[in-house]
Amino acid sequence: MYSEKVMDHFQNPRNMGEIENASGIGTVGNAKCGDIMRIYLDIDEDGIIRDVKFKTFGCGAAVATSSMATELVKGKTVQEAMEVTNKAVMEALDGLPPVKVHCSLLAEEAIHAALWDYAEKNGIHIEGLEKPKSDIHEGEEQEEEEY
Amino acid sequence: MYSEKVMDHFQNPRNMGEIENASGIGTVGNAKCGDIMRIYLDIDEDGIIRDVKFKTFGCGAAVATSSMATELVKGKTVQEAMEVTNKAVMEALDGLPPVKVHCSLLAEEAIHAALWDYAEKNGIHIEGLEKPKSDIHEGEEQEEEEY
Amino acid sequence: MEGFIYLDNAATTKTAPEVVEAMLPYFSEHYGNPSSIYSLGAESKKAVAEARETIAKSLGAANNEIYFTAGGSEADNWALKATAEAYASKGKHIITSRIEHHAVLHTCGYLEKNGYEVTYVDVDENGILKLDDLRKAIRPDTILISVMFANNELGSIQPVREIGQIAREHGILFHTDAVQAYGQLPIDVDEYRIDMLSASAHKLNGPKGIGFLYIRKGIKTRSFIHGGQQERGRRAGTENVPGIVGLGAACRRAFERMEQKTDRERKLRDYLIRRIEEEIPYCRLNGDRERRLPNNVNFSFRFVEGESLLIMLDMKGICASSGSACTSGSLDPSHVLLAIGLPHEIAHGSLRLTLGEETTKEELDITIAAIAEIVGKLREMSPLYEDFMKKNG
Amino acid sequence: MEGFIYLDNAATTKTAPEVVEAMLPYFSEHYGNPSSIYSLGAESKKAVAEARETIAKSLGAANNEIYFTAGGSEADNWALKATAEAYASKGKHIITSRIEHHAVLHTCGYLEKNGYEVTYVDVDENGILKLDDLRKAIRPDTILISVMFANNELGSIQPVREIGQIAREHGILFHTDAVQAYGQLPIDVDEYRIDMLSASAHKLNGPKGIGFLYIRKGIKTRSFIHGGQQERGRRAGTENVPGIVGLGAACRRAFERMEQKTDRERKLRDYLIRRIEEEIPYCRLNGDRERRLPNNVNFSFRFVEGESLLIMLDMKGICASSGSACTSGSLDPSHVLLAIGLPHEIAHGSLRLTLGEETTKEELDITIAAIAEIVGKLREMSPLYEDFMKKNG
Ligand SMILES: Cc1ncc(COP(=O)(O)O)c(C=O)c1O
Ligand SMILES: Cc1ncc(COP(=O)(O)O)c(C=O)c1O
Repeated sequence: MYSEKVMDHFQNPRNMGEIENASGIGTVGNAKCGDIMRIYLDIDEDGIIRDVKFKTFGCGAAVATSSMATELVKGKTVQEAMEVTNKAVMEALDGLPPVKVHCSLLAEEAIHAALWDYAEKNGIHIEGLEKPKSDIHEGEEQEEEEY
Repeated sequence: MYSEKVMDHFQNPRNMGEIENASGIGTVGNAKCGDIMRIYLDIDEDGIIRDVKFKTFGCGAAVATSSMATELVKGKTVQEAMEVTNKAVMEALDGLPPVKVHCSLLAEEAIHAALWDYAEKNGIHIEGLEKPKSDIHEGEEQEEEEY
Repeated sequence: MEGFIYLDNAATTKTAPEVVEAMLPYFSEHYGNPSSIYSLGAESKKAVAEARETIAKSLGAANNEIYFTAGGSEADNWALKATAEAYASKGKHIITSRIEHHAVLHTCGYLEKNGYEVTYVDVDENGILKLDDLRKAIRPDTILISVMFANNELGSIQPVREIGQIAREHGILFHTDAVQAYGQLPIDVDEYRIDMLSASAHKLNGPKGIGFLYIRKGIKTRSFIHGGQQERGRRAGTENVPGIVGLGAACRRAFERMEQKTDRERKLRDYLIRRIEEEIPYCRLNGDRERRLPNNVNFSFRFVEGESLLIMLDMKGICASSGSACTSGSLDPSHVLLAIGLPHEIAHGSLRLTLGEETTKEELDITIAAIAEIVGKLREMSPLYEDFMKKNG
Repeated sequence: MEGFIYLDNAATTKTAPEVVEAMLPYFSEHYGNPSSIYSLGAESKKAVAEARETIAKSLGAANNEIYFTAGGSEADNWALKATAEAYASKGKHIITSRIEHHAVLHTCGYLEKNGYEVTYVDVDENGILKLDDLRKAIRPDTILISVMFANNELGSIQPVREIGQIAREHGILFHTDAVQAYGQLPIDVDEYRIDMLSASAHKLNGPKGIGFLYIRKGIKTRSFIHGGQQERGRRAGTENVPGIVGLGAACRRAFERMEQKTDRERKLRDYLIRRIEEEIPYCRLNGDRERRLPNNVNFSFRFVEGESLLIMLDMKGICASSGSACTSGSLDPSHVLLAIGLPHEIAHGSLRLTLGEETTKEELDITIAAIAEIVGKLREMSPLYEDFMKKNG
């Protein structure tokens, strides 16, 4: 059901781990829904993401999107990182099954949450960044009524 | 679905044919229901059935019961022939499938109809013989309601 | 069973050995549940997807418009009951024909007991739906027209294009029971404006116990079998993977060779009809001579009863049928033969011979001789024939 | 697929080669329609009758109390809907459990939309029905109690004898979904006072797409699939003869070797449970330790999500499942795990391993090592584990 890219990132997740004294940490999702992502960012004075790590509790797609999202923001500026959308993550993974699209949203949201944390800690404003939602599980694609 | 006896009488019907100037002829059943039996009796002055023939339009069981019924009455007295019931015919054939029981009733009825004709022609009364019904297709075994 | 002649292909067909071959790996090797996540399940899933695609293509449909069922009867029940439920707020009137298979007729009977009204449109003496009567039957609360593609007893092919057109014009859904036609006639659901279509694998050299319902995208429907999420949540139950693979293989096979096969059968059919008409007196061809399934021959032989004829044919190793296979055991003559106006006693003497891909001319020659002999013998035995000959002979 | 370890026998089983062997002649050789009159049909009819007898005997039932269906889901749908219809005049209340298969639960949902009331009785923390709650749920208008024989996820065996007794005392019909239990546990319908019972062949090394519903004689019922006169007019559709023969063969086979097979599996099961409990921290056995199907093992591993675990096991060639095979693809954890009171995050980390007749101790040893490694790896990756260790480590 998963593309080869997804399977590769699931089997060999990039940037898995923690960063001590991270510039920003964001945790999104909830265990009730079966996935939680945490992103650690190490951002230097020039606003460049020097390092990024993730931890994820969730399905194969959740792990793979976390991994891919970290790859996509690594070395980027904060503003560039803001442009890493869930679509970009999905495309980079050669697509996701429809029921798993929410994982890519979660990855986008996790990056944003970590950036928010960084912004708050440093009292700066990041263009276009909103306070992260606590739960992004809404509006899943639904089959038509069943009975 | 049929016993070997039934198949034998169907394949090699005994006494099939007509009798010219028969002492009594009886025809029962109707084409609408898919079976008609006609019995010809040749009865001598002592009331003994010297010869009997049948013609039948109908299913395998209809042919076999006609054939067996003629066998059972042949050489009998009229009173003895009255005792050839549908049960006797069925037993002699090693049984019939439930949906085909009506054929044995038809055979009994055909004998009675031929006897009735003989009695009328000769102005005699046969103990226990009633005027034949014109249609004996009633009260077939039914499965319980279907919907 | 050696050396028998099988002429009952409308009842069921021999599963083609290649079809069985295609199914075999899915019993004991790739036996994974297609809904499971591991690779063993993925193989089953792929096989199911391929079969679905083959079938969709054969009808000009999309893959997700094909839903597997346990056969034609389930597909018919589903189509009618689910549509009735889903559209009850629009209306409760259904139109069908007098010559449908019992899977449609008895479902209609069930719906009638549950507050729906059903109009049964007549057919002409050849078993073809009367389109004018269909038009007249339409009401504002009509939600569904269900007319079979071709009849199982007479082989008569219905004016499906016209029915589809009429249904579309009135905004009424059109279901067709194509159990007999699918695999024998080319069908394009868009061209014929078919909204739902039932088919069954065992009529086209596929296995028994598997079929499908085509449901046009956008149509409101309901599940018939509730439970797991199989078939996009529409038809629950662990997928019958070998059956589905068999259906797909049978479908591919049937469509590849359709023209060649039906040409061949049409010729054999016409040969059989001609010789019976020439050689056996007091017979009548039932059904339309032209608009007829390539493999169907149906005759009534006067003064003769069908079951006797069948048993005697069987004793000569010839498998045939008298009316629908489903109704044997019942005493009434088939509703289809009565619908074309045959009197009961003639309807009782009907014989259906349905050819298959393995049928040969030699087999037909043997069959014709057998029928002639048996009909003669049974007429000798028939009081009806006696009466007729005394009057007219 | 070579060298994989199949531990998902509750989802579906490998069709035993002897079973396939038994089916084979009915595809291309004895392919006659059992309803037909000729000898070719008689052979199919006989094969169907023999399978029916085998099944009837296995349950202490009469032959004419067994009705073939396309599987467990159809049997469940039929039992519930037909009973609801037939007894609507007596009442419209049905009792079932919270841990039924979706084939029962979604059918109940459908009935609720159609004017019936359903009470869902709770289970205890081991997944065993609370009999007191069942008793309290009974009302004068209760027409049916439907409780499964054994649960498909937890393997928990329900107090069927007591339920049957309670139902009988109150003059209420008792249906049991025995899809998981049939062929694993001895079942006598009279002893357990079961009025209806569903089973499916593919759970006992038989083919997919065939099952049966037992209906006690004398119970009012209705057809679910209307049409031809098959199954004594109760279930229309040309009989799936190879499937029925396969079901019969699988049943005979399962009952012949039941004791020996289940003894063996029970031992392996307990070995697997013991080693996982000893070797993997933060795990929890779900389901009752004693009243449990001989082949079922179900664990929750904290801080770990089920799908990831399954995919990693699959990469090592191990087939397992997380909750019911039917619900994969859904995002909610299984209703069964929630019903026994597991918090969502723990329910998400559940793993079901169901053994089969070919499972070996060596396979289990490999599986245990794989689980230990994967659970370790996933915990390394888990923010939940990180938080937990920071707090408690
Ligand atoms: C308890 C239970 N009931 C019903 C079913 C449905 O059976 P089937 O998939 O054969 O329709 C299953 C298995 O999927 C089951 O485990
Ligand atoms: C026209 C028609 N419809 C429906 C059916 C039922 O199909 P099945 O027996 O596969 O359920 C048949 C055959 O029996 C048929 O000929």
